[in-house]
Amino acid sequence: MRSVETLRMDKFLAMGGFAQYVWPAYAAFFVILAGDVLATVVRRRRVLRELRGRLARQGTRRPRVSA
Amino acid sequence: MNAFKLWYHKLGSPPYFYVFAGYIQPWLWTIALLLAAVGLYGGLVLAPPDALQGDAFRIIFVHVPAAWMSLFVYGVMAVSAFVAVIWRPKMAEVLAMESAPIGAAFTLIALITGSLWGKPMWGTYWTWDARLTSELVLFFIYLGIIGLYHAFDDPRQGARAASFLAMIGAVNLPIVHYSVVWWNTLHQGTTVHYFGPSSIAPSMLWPLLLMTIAAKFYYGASLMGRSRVALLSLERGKDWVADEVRGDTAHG
Amino acid sequence: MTPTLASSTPPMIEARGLGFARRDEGVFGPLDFALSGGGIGLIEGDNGSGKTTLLRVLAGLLRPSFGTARVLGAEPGSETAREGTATMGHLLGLKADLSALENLRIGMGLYGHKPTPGPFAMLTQVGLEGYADEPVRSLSAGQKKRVALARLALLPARLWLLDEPYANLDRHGINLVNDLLTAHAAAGGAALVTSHGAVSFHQGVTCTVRLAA
Amino acid sequence: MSAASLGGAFRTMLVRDLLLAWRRRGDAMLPVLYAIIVATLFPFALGPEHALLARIAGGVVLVTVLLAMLLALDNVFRGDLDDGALEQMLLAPQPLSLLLAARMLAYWLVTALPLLLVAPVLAYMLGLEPAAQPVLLLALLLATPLLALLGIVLTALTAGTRRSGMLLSLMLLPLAVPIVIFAAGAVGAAQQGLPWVAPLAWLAAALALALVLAPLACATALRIALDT
Repeated sequence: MRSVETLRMDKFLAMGGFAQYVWPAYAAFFVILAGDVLATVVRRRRVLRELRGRLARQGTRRPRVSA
Repeated sequence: MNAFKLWYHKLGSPPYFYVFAGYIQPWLWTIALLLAAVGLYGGLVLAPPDALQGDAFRIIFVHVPAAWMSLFVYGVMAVSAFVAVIWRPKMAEVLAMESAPIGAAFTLIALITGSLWGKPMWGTYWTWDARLTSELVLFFIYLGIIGLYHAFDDPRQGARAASFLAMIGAVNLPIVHYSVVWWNTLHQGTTVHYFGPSSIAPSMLWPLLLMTIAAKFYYGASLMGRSRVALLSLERGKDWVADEVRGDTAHG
Repeated sequence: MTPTLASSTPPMIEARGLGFARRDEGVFGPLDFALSGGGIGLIEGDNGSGKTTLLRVLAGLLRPSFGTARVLGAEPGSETAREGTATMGHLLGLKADLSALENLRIGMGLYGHKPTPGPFAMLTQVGLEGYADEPVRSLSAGQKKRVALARLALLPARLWLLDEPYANLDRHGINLVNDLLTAHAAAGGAALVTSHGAVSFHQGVTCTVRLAA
Repeated sequence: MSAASLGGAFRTMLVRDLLLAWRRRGDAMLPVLYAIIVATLFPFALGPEHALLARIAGGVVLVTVLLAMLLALDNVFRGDLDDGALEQMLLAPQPLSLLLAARMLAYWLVTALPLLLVAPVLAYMLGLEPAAQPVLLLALLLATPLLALLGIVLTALTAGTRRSGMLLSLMLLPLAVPIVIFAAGAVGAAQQGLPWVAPLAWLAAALALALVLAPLACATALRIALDT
């Protein structure tokens, strides 16, 4: 027995027979943008790790200041 | 004018921009996600199937915003690049260079969704249609800018060189489009009518507009996030970065 | 503010608070010095203390990060400054495939200048008699340096910026550099020379700029 | 700065570059050899069918010439950068754009001119109609200097980087697209007996503009890439 809800869902997912084009298009949209966000998050972590290492290395010693 | 100058100088200062970007970023994210949720519901569920294309036309809600954004981001990048080359403020370099990957992402989306839409409409994933071809060239322009930026050891020097390339690209882009359109009419074999719905009904217009605005807010949010990271890396010697890193460690 | 030599003519180089930073890390400066016609300035400092960078800033190849520099009364790198300045760097700028004479002619052509003791005589003067038509490729490092020195002397420049002119030179070569400097200063020119501890350096140094590492 | 000394500096640079090319004339022949090899491979890949080869001949020759020019582009500033001659050019009293204009002219004379000489031969071997031959030559005569001017501006931008061969192709492609379209369009139109003047007129207009702007843009690009 399939409920009306499931049938409607199936119809929605079938996209009038164009599911194999519509859903990959939406997937591409969200996956690529998610990749953009993820790249930023990963880069932020890496930069912060580098900066923390830099800070720990320098300790109390100040970087060369010239002005 | 005075208010603009003040705004320009304040936001032009990296630590101020860092704080400002961090403050508005959650708002941009919230608006983008809300608009996208409503737009998607309207586009995928509420809008009726197109008379000729059936449900395949629903690709429009991701394709058209991405295609518009690919040009919009280029416009923003070109203006920042111009400022970066002429007056050399650090912020303009950062904004231009951090816009490029986002623009490339939108261009790639426009290419993929366009070809996925093309298959049911034209019977082929790729055709040398004027718009798809221009979009492909735009993608190469973005890749060239990103590649040149990373080819330099000094990121600021790379940013200036890539900004100059972005300016050349801004001049070149209309020429490419014009020449590709001309080329398309010359070789009539490949001329295809560009897809679009058979008629623009309000039921599909408002989701499209919402998705477009959502994409703009997404761009803003992503640009703020990227610029913040770039600033931390560029200003590593500065005290405000050290404070920020310590604060970040303390928070978690 | 700056200790200038008492002279009616404006100094050829004037630096006020001049400094350069790469990626927000200081390379040199702030520096205050002035060099007038007839003077020879020596830039001293260890490796990595920014000697070459200072010369590049004065030549207009790099923009100062802070402070100001005037070269021949003009902005470094401006047409006035470039017209009266000749430089010799680590890289001599000689084309290996061309002969010594051809290289000298190119240097003169770029400055649009035809001096009276011509390039041929100048090659003799720097001790390269008979090498005029030899491709620079086949010359030794010291001989290449002499070609570059000959080019320097042929150019109509009042100000010389020389990066390590003594490197690669034997005793005669060092004397040659000193002779050229003396003649240049006597003719009212000025020169700024870098060295990391020159042994047989020129006697008539009028100002010394020390760069700390 | 007198006009005489400007002309003198331009001539000095041009003579210098031609002399250098002459001393290494073997290297200068490499793009020509490359173009011959590429054009020869097409019949082997596509079959010797005359009608097909004749149809694509114009396009093949154009793309081949473009690729051959690209091959030589990477070396335009490499040598002068490595031995410090570029620095001497930057420091010379003459405007940098003038010296770069001489550099561009020399590049076209050394690289493109030999290609222009073999291009008709290659086109003939591929079976291009004799009627389209002059149009192809005219198209190349306009397209190659344009490519040289634009290509050298981009090469200047990559001057401060370590390796740039592939990057340069990527950067040049979007600029080459309109040039190839108009040049090949003119040849194609001539092959079909259609009017071919309009696309060539566009190329000529672009060339006129590039002749003025490219040396200035190149000077700016070089100063950015070398951080001056």
